[in-house]
Amino acid sequence: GGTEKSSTDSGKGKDGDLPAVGATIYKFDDNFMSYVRRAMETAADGKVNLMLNDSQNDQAKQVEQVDTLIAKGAKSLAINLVDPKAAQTIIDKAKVKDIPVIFFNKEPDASVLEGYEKAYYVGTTSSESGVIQGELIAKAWEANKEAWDKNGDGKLQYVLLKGEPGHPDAEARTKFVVDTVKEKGIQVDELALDTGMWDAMKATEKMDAWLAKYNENIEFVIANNDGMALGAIASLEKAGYFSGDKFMPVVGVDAIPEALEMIEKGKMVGTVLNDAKNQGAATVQLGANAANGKDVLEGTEWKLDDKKAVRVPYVEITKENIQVGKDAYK
Amino acid sequence: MNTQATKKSNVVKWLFDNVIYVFLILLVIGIVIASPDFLSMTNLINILSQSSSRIIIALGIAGILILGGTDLSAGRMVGLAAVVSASLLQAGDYAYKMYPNLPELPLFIPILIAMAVTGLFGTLNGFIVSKFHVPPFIATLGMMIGVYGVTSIYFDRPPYGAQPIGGLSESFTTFAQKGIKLGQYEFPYLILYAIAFSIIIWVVWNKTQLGKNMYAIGGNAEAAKVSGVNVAKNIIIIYMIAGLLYGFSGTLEAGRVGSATNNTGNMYELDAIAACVVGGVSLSGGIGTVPGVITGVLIFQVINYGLAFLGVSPYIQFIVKGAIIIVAVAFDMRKHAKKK
Amino acid sequence: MNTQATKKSNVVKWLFDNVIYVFLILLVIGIVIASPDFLSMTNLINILSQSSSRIIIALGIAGILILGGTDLSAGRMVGLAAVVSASLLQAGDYAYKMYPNLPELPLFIPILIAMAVTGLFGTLNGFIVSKFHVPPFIATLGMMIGVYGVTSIYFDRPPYGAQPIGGLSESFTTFAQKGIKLGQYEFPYLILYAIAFSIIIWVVWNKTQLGKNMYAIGGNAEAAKVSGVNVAKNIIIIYMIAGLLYGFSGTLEAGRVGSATNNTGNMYELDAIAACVVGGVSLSGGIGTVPGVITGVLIFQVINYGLAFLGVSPYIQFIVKGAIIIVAVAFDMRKHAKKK
Amino acid sequence: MSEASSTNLLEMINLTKRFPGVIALNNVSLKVKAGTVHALMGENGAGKSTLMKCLFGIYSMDEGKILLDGKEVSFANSKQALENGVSMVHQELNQVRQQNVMDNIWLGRYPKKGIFIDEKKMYEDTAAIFKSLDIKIDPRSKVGSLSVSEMQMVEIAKAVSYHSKLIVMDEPTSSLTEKEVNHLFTIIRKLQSDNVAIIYISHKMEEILKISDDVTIMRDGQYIATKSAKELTTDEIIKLMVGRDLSQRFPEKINQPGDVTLRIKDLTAETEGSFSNINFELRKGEILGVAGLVGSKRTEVMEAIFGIRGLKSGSIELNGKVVHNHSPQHAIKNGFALVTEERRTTGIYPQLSISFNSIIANLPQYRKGLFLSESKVHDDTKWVIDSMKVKTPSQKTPIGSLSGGNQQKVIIGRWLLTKPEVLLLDEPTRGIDVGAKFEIYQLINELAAQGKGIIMISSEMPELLGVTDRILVMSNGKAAGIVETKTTTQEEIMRLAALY
Ligand SMILES: Nc1ncnc2c1ncn2[C@@H]1O[C@H](COP(=O)(O)OP(=O)(O)OP(=O)(O)O)[C@@H](O)[C@H]1O
Ligand SMILES: Nc1ncnc2c1ncn2[C@@H]1O[C@H](COP(=O)(O)OP(=O)(O)OP(=O)(O)O)[C@@H](O)[C@H]1O
Ligand SMILES: [Mg+2]
Ligand SMILES: [Mg+2]
Repeated sequence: GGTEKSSTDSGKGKDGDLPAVGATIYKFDDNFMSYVRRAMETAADGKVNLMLNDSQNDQAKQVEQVDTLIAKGAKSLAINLVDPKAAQTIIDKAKVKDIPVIFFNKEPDASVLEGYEKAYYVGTTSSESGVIQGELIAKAWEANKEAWDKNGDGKLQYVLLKGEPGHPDAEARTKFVVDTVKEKGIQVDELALDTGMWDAMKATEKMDAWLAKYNENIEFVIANNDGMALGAIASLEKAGYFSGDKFMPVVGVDAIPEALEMIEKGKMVGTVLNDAKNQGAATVQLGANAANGKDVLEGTEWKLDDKKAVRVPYVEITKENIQVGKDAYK
Repeated sequence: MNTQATKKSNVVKWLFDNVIYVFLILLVIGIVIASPDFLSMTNLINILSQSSSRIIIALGIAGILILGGTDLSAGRMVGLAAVVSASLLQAGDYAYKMYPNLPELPLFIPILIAMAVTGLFGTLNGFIVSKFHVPPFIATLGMMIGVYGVTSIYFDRPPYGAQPIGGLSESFTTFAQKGIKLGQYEFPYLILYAIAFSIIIWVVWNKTQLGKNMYAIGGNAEAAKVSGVNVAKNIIIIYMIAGLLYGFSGTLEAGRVGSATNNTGNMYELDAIAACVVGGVSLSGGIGTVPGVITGVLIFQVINYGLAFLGVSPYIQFIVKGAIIIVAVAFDMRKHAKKK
Repeated sequence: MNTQATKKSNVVKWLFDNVIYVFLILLVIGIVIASPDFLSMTNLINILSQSSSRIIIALGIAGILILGGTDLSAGRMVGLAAVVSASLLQAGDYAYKMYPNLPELPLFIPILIAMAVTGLFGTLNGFIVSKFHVPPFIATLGMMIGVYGVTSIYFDRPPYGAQPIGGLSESFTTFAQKGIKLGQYEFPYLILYAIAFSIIIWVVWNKTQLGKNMYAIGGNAEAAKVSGVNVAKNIIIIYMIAGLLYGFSGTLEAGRVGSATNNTGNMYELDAIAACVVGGVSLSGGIGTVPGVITGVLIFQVINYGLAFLGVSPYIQFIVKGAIIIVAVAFDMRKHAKKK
Repeated sequence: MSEASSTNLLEMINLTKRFPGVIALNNVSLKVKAGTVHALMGENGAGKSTLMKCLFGIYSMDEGKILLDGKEVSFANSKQALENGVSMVHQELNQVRQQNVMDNIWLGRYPKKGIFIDEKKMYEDTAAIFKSLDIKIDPRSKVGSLSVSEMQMVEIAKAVSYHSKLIVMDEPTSSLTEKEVNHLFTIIRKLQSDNVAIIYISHKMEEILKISDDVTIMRDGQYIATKSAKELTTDEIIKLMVGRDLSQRFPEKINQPGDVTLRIKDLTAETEGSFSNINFELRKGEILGVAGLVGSKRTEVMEAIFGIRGLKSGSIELNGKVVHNHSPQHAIKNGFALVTEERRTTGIYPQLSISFNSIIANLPQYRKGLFLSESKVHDDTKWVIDSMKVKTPSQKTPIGSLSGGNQQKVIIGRWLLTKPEVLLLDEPTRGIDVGAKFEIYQLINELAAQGKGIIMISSEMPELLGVTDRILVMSNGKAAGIVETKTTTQEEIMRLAALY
């Protein structure tokens, strides 16, 4: 609960006396970030005055929001970068006023964190979701090779639905998922790679075209997120898959509820869960400590690694451990 | 000799008058040359069904363009309708329902609700444009931003927050994903909806007073006023109809992919407006036909689908698509070319 | 009695003629009432510096609007310039340079290169519009899509692929992020650039033949043509100038943010066009002033900044912003209102 | 024709120009001597404007050649024409309404100081030109705020300011009153004395004989004849233009005014500075003329009656009942019709078909349930084309490609279709050729004979005197008097028009 309250606060009222933590979310309605946000709000309740901003996937906007937050007297900043390379600019602004910065979810270059004593990171490694997705694919492929290697050439022929080109997650996931599968000793053929811009509808339409073109040759569908995976499934269903013995393995990232449902129904092989609750909680805990001038880890169970980062790991979700995914929405 | 010349010039004239249809055919031929297996029933059905909900949106926008207006809020309205209808049409046994206690509703109720909502916003657009004389670009830009806010608030709510609204009931997905089996092919219902709406809109534009008034207002609003056309009323109705069309299209979009988010429909308006213009609708109003609009959408969809089918690299796709749009319209403009 | 009435009606007339300035003041007053600490030098400087690069873009687009055109490609051009300038201005010791062997260049070279590139695309816009008679909406929509493709190809290259371009040289970030110390405040250079460009553009619009021709073409292109104005040439030059302005603004964006991606500048054109219209530029051409454009941008920025400052929930912000845009223009329209 | 061609400033030889579906000019020739006023006459659509546009570089000709000062020229654009000593007053007012008068005058050739525009010179030069031409318009006022006639005077001044050797004037007087026409003639005489040649296009016969030296007549895109004005009479010109005898300019009056149908009481406009306290009556079957100088608010009175403008006070009674025309819709429903004076801005839908343009004010009558009756639409369009003698290839032709006169006929036809009780005509014959004018007069007459009340604003005195039963004279927003047409004189009307 408490969605409306803390985000609409203007630095007065009940929370007015609490230390102010200025936060930006790269995109409010990102399905994962909306959970992180909520975890942040829950963690902030009664402890800090959390000032949340929606950067609308625009780094310039975020930079401006940081100006505003500083002008409003934020004692620490919790920043979910749009563009990881812009961390230096944020730090430059914070440094002038000696304000600590907790980056979360999108990791800045280590050297940048290095350059400001009061900068930290909470989150995963950007590449990790790709790696986990790759491991998931490799495992599933090895287990079902008989059925899934339709042309029997021992190679995995895949199509890949990429997120928005240039988006750090899209780039990292695309690269690392394929690299990982190859590392596991599986030979692959890329039939097609195209951008679905994170969008289910675009994914459906690309999949329509690919099915028309490659038909039986496609052996695996890899999507940078669950939304596009679901879009691909809609197209596959239309083409007669998932009824009778016609099957196509599809994987995504995010573990959104609909994807969990698909996994349970056997229409999706797996997805990758990012731990929103802990990411949000950790971010606020560090931010609150920083705002109060304490050591960032004081009174928490978190540890910093050598890159001044608190790591919250990704989890692979398949039918076997579906409950882990479901619990995330409890 | 002379009659031959005339015949030839008649053919040339016909080609110029119908340049977009010619262009569409050339486009298809080009793709087929690049990849002969493009010529298949499956591809045809895919392109038609992918065009269907876009045609419905484009017909809505086209009416507004013919009025001399524009509508930047179309995409966001599609998103609103998608989210609203999806939220009301989740399967009874789906675990993550937005309204856990809502029974499964008969299909038409959520569709009507979604259409009513966007119809209302459309009416509001028309009202702002005609009564407060706000230029349509601004009125609908404001609406685009505002509607997105409304959709987001509706969408990003407890219990599940900003999650794609999925688990749609089977009746809904059937409605939007299935079709009539004809031999080995399934002819999607989507196409039928698009045909039905095209016919209705064709009749409205060509056979009713509202249609004539629409062309009159777009052709010369001052003259329309003097001719006794209730300009404001007709503008509002056309915007309302557009809203209704977006609403229906939005439910189709949700049903077609099986889920909806607040970003569904984002930027559809640009594609739709561009398709209208490619299809011969004049941005300054007064000119446009239903077959033209349909052709415009098809051209766009053939480009989108064809480039993906050919496996053109995504970045190059953008460049080629941009170029084709410009070239298509440049060709079309030659028919108006007049030095004269 | 009579003179009093005249005086009063003069005041009313003045208010109507300057309604956008009044609106800006009312807006600020409204925010100050909601939160008195809004009234601070820091906030003023923040708003002005945030408006700066937008003003430069808006001035470019405004010229095109006054011509009777439009430019949807502006945002993507800003992105292209940002990517190009950033790639040429990475710090010598940065580990992930796009051109590992490139020495640190003097600031002006990359800026000029970026401006040359966007200036070229701007010229191309003008060329397509004036020579092929493609409606500006379509020409620049195609360009918007195409330029995005070009930017992406440039951006997504070895050695590091589609990584945001960061690690900008200090001279660059100083140029865009620092300012002149005046007492306890730092007055950003950004504001100075905006002022400089505003003055230049004001002079061009008001004191040169190009400016007069621009207004004439927008007001009545036919009249300009029969009066011997080289319409095509003037259109091309105005689009080119716009391209140059986007280019400069794009480098500012890269410098200001400290990095650039192919998504930088996305959709800036809509905000810029809306700001122009709010500032009294007519979408049908022929009307617009530099102070009006600046005020339009400031209104937008005060809304953006003010709502964030007040801590209005982001989704609500969309609704409020949409409403304010519409209301601002609706008020402005009242001055033209004439049930004769 | 008889003079040696060496004295000709301009020779256009065997010009042909085709538009899709139309041959606008078919082998047309025109020779103009320096220092003369050469009238170009012809019915609507005869090709006069097209011929001039070919000369001026707006259209390119398909065949033929043009000699200027004995040298062959072919202007690629207007700029070249202007630079070579040819300027033009266009039939359609081509002005940038958002800019001021001097910006318009110097458009395309601004005086400069370095790279900047020399505003001061611009102002002074404009003022000087206006002074020499005796035009009283502030060079700094916005063109959009001028009256139509002032705009036309600015256009004329602009054409003169090029110091060209040849000035084309395509219906320069279409919006001018007698006084201003005389003013223009003074200007023309002065130009003539500077050896400037003028090509003068007009549908006003009186003007032609008064001002021109030679007259060239065209018909249906063909050259017919060139004669010295001295040898010609109005009737002869008309005969050459229409290709047959037109024995009279005005049809026999056949109408019989009956009871009062429209009673205007104390009408005062909502906007200040407009008309006030207008009173008059219109009888069934009567043609009431409205005379007045430009700016006397005749148009605004009509617009107010038709519900386009707001009223502060006063009432409109139709057949004894007070009607409230809040909008044109109400007015149409109440049996009013208005043919507006500015055809382009408030009359035609240029891109739309003749059929559309014919029926648009009459839609409710075509409704059959939800739909419109195609056949009735077709029949009514046919009626408009036939009865108004509209020259068009088909019902589907966009009205914008017709000549101005034919457009006007369609508009009048449009309003007749609504079967009005009271027909308001604001300059209904502006820019219309004699043949068509006669037909329109006849129509007006017939309508009156059927018992309709007709109000007709006109700035052409002969027309008012030839067609109407009574004439309301307006002066400066007030009704200066109503005179009986049979007994009045031009002088009396002019006196009343200048009363306030
Ligand atoms: N741009 C055009 N496209 C097609 N047809 C045209 C065009 N301009 C003129 N015409 C046609 O050419 C013919 C001559 O027209 P033009 O305007 O020269 O007549 P006009 O003698 O000036 O008549 P008016 O006295 O009514 O002005 C007409 O039939 C007209 O329909
Ligand atoms: N100050 C003005 N600003 C804008 N438009 C004007 C102004 N004065 C007049 N007009 C327009 O010019 C036209 C003629 O105006 P008005 O009624 O005063 O003249 P008129 O006596 O009818 O002259 P005419 O019969 O020649 O048209 C009208 O359509 C009116 O709207
Ligand atoms: Mg003419
Ligand atoms: Mg008038």
